[in-house]
Amino acid sequence: MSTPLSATFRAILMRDIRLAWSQGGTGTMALSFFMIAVTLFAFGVGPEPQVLARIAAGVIWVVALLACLLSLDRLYQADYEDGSLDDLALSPLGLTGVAAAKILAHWLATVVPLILIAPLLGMFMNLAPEGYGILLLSLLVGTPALSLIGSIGAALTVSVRRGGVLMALLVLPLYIPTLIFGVGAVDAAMGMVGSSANLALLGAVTLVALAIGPFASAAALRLALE
Amino acid sequence: MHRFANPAEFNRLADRILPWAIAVMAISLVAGLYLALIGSPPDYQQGESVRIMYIHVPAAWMAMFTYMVMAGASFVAIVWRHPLAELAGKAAAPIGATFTALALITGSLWGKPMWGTYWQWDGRMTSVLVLFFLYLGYMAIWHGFDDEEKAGRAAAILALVGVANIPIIKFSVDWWNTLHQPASVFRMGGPTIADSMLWPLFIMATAFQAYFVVVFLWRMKLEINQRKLSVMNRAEVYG
Amino acid sequence: MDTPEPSFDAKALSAHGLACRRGGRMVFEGLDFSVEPGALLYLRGANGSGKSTLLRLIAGFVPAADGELMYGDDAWGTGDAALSEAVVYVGHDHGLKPALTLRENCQTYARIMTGKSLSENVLYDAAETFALDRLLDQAVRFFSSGQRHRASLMRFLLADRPVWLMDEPTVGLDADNREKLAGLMTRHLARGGLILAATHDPIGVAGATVDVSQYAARATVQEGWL
Amino acid sequence: MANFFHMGGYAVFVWSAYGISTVALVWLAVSSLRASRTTRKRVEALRARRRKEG
Repeated sequence: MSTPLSATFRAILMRDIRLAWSQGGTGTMALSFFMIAVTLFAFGVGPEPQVLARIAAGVIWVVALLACLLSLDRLYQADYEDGSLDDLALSPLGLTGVAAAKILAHWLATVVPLILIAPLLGMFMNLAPEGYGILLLSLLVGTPALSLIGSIGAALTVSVRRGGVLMALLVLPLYIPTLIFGVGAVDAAMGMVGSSANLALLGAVTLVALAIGPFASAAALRLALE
Repeated sequence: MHRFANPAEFNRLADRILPWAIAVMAISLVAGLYLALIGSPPDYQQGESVRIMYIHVPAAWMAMFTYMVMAGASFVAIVWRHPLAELAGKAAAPIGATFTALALITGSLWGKPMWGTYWQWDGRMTSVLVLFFLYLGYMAIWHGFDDEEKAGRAAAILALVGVANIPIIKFSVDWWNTLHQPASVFRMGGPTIADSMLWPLFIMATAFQAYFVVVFLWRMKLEINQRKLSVMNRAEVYG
Repeated sequence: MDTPEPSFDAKALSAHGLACRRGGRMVFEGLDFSVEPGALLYLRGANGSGKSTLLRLIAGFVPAADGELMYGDDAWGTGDAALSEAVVYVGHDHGLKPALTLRENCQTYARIMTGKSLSENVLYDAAETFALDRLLDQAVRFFSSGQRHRASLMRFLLADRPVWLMDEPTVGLDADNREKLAGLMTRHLARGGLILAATHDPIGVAGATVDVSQYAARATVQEGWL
Repeated sequence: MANFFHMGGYAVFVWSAYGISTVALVWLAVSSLRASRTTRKRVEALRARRRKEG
């Protein structure tokens, strides 16, 4: 009976990816927020290239993190409201597998586009040339943790009225290690110091998030089903 | 473990412990304050301002200790579905948050004469700040649900996720701190703490610990009574 | 209408001293019932007596506070996977994604639940049963609430599972569709399936009845808390 | 006594640290104690009423 499990996982994955980019999906919303918010920093800080270059990696990482947080708010709430969460709970995959599929779908559909567009925003922020490669790499290694940990916050607040603000309060402190090691990797690379230590730590944080994320999300979703 | 499942049983136990805890708190507080303010010598480098350490350090210890108590209670609440364990988390959180806030305030008051600024992104202080946010998140989730039992289990999950992340956050903040912060010559509490300073620190820590037990038990009674009230009201509604 | 489907080798679903806490109160306790394969059980009782809660308990969404549910000889799975082989649950919400068409919604549901896509004629027959065949390629967001409710009833035909859990299935159905639903249920029972339906409306299918409000909890709360 | 309060020039910092801590901890303790008492009274009142009606 193992084939249906992977088929079920794929089905949930494809469904969520399509929904993320369908009308009213979070894909476009996160992307546009990412671009607008980064340009806001330029307006706030001023166009002076040296200053922008100095804060480029930090700003891009923080705004990518916030864009990820924003798009996670509806990760389970949409299914909770229209009742499909009940069907998902009855799928052969079980809630932990469902959570894993939805987290992967969120990362692929919403976060990867942010990573792909990050170099463009690096240009806006006058990021140093040697920073682009490491920026992409650090985002690639670090952002899965944002989806995994954010999923727990989304699952915990799925049945909470106006749960978005509460979710941000729960999740943002847990994003700090990913942010520190992510930006640290870029700064290290640009400072001509090896960034492998930061990347390794970033990967470690993501692995821990991988271990906790689906499991804790499923436990929280079981609460919402009651 | 289920012996305490019954609130009346818990109240009896609490009433037996409270007088002792209050006594220990009073004695150690008086002794601690005397030693902290009068009995111990000023620091050769910081002068009298070192006396703030006798509040700052115990408060920081209690901030971390209380979160561990909450995490322990949350574990019991989830594994054994123990209603009192859930309430223990809710009762402890405000105390922990207060200790964390005091650690931050006294830390910045202590830092000002030494570093010239009220806030220095020092590794330890930054970790305490993040711990404060974790407390805010924990206390906030309790008010997110209409059904207290759901709120209790959600808060328990959050506390466990939080405690799993604390060492990672602590490590990343220290790592971040060493990158951006030249090793500050002045370390919180000086390179080595003289014996004469250890005693007030230890006694004040005992006083804070006793204080925690006393206020925790009071808050547990409060939370149990509140749960009883909402249960009775609901019984009225559903008959 | 179509080739006689294979019969389920379903087992009897029986409850002994079942009790359930929800929303901080004991909804019912000491509940006993037994549904043989090929039998239908109506769940009657005043609103709030726990009809829906009992259905959600059987579906594994709500944990039982006491007592046990047996499926044949072994305990009814309260974990994620066990229920996913046996139960189709259709509650108040329709579980459809407005952005997707009816066809996409049905195919997604089938792939999630069974790991396989639906053949065209099975999908068409299911849609035709509730006069939705013309709307297969319409996005569900244009559907009326009646059409959405009928679309949600199609799920019984999309996942071939022995135990049907129905919560107020006939709400908003006209006479013709009620008859169709009754026919559906009769055919399912003939195949040895089980149905538990929480409804006041005599759908015209013979079945035993249990009045859940007779099992209302005396002390709605544990002793210690009063 | 004067130099005790003077705290070697750090009076503002030392006494505000001790002062704020005292106020916060006392307020938390008093509010917790008072609340546990008022809720206990309300529980007993409600219980008495239920027994009368019960």
